[in-house]
Amino acid sequence: MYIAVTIAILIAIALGLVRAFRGPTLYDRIMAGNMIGTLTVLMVAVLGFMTGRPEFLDIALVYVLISFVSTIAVLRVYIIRGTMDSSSTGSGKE
Amino acid sequence: MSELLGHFNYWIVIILMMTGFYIVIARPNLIKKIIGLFIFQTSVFILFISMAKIEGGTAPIIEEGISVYSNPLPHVLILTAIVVSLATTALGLALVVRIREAYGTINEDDIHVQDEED
Amino acid sequence: MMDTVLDVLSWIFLLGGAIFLLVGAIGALRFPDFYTRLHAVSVCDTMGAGLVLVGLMLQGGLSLVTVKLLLMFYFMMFTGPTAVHALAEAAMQSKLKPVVDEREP
Amino acid sequence: MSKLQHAINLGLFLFALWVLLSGHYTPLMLLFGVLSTLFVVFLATRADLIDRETQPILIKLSVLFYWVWLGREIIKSNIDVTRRILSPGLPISPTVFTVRAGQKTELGRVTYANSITLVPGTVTMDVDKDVFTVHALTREAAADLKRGEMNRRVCNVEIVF
Amino acid sequence: MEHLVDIVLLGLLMITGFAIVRMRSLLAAAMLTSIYSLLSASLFVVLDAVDVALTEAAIGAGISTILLLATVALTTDEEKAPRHTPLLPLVVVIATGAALIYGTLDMPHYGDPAAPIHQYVAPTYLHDTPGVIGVPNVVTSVLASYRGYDTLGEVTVIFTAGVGVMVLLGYRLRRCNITGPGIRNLIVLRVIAKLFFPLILLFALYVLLHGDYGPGGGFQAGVVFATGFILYALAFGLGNAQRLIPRKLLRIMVAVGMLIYAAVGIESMLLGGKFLEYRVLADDPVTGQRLGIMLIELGVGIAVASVVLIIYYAFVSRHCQAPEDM
Repeated sequence: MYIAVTIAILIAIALGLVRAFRGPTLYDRIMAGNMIGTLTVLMVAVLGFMTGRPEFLDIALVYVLISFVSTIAVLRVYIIRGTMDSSSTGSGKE
Repeated sequence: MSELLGHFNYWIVIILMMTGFYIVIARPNLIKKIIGLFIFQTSVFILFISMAKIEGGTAPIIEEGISVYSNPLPHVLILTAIVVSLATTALGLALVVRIREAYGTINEDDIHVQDEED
Repeated sequence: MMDTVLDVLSWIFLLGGAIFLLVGAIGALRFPDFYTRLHAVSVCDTMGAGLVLVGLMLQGGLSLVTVKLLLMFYFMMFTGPTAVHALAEAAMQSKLKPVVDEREP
Repeated sequence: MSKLQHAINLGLFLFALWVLLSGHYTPLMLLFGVLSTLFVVFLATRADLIDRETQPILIKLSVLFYWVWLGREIIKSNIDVTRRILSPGLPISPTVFTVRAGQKTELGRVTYANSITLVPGTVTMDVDKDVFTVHALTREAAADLKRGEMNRRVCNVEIVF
Repeated sequence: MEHLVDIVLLGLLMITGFAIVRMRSLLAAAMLTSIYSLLSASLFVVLDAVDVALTEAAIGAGISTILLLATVALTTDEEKAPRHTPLLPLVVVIATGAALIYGTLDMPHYGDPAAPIHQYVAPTYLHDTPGVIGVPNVVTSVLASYRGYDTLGEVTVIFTAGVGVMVLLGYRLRRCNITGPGIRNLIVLRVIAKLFFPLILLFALYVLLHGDYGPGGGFQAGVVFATGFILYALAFGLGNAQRLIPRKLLRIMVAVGMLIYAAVGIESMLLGGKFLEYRVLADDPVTGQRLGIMLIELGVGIAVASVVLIIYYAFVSRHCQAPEDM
């Protein structure tokens, strides 16, 4: 049963990857990265239960904190200069 | 079939490694080269960790009632290697920043042209 | 008896969570522009993650494992919206125009 | 409450967290817990972070009621958004509008802004003092938010902070 | 069933790798690199390397991406097309790949317990660790005790790289007003950062001190600790962060971390053992081992946290310094 959830998460990650490839704006890619981060956290938690050693939840906890900080950092550190690539200043519509 | 699955991990690792290698040798952009190196490094990490895995084993943290553990030695090597990779990547990127300031470009082809002019 | 009930309940939660995660990912693909896609990500972050974590908590029972899952849940409910808000704000500041429905209601 | 009181509260909270995370209750580990807590509280004091907002004790009863209400809203709008994602015609009508937040404190406003974002179907795009710019997936979600029930409820719990 | 997850994750990694090759925008490539790193971190969990997964997630998906983006922001985003045809590189890559794949055919199968790698030192480590070292996490015992020399070397490399970045990029922050798009209004971030800053630091200390029992240790804790400060710097500005932890202090702390490590080694020599032979540190050899491991993990944690922060400061303060070159 855990495997069903894991497969669902893997499919969701694959869909997120498609979004990250297609963009079209930088923000879409950051958003996809953030979503894949959440999915990874859940997958690690489920995998811990699947292998029968759920005490490894520490890893998932670290992922939650790191993926949050890195999303914020990506937005702040890069966009500080205001140098957006031309594709991201468009309407964002495909 | 088991022959195929038995080496599947290693083959994918080699494909990843070659992807990184290709970026390093074919792309003139220095940041792209560093990304290529990053991919290469990560594939080496995966190679080592794949070798450490034992069928039916679990993480090498001793616990009552578990007898098969994966090999801890590659884990140790790779754990430190990851932190070292961060440090070296940072150094490489710092060099890229300085090259950009000195040459005004981070394209290797352009840098060669400028060097020849001097 | 009690165990079976809890087990079944936790499977329902886990599968429900998995479905919502998938729906969120599909939404992130189908929606027409960046801002609408954020709503799909919200589905993943709230319902998907929440249900999966509750399902795992039921499996964990009364133990430190459940406490850690609860902590993860708590963290996610704070970090998720903050990250989404930051994304929306940064996109808006860089003049990324949202697609707005112009039809009269 | 004085600053000292806040620091003590933060310390107690952090130590409780340590105990819950740790799972090893030897005297040595508990001693490490105390030392770590003291170190973190020291750093937080140095960072000038000790005030009411650092207090993670939002466990007062009325706040709990708010969370239950918010949870119900989240579930309702999740089901709504899910239906829209899965229906072939993609029946959405994105709108951007502003709402006024009635909260007095920063913490209250942030709670309101994050609650809006947490409910799928509405995302806070900008917080400018007490005017929030909100992006809604549908007109219905926008109308729902404009009715102001969430605003009122956050105002009510704000007094307890 | 773990095989299935393993295969799917590897497949996703491969697709991401190819996508990175094709991406012309460096920003997009950097974001994909972060996703690539997250995927490989979850692969490490599947392959039972929990300590490695913790490190990879903290470093690959976090700090590395931030640094890459900071560099892109300092240089340029668009990648020019290569001047040469990629034919020769392609031939070289395919030939190398084919040779390597031919080489794998002689390798033992994936997961084979009879593989030579599992026959020599690893069983000894696994068997002896509980009795001789007294910690359940074998990775920690090998890292800090059996292979203490190696780790000292690694810490030296990190130290050197930190010094190198400092020398290359300088370390003086020039104040400047940040303009342009971005998250301008920081209230939401500030309130959340106030709540999370102490939590992340406490969590880092927890990871440091529980490295004996579960995944964790000095390297991971150092990175998580630095992440806490990075969050602070993001929410309250680099200037405030540098008032909280000044550069001068960081420079001293890197050295202190290294010195703690080396001093433990020398102390054990003074007490009649060999370099880094912890069992002489206390009356009881097992207590000595645990004491030694704890101390060097502390040293590693301090050194890594300071180096990561130095690198972050160096890259981000460079941002403010040169507004005219864009």
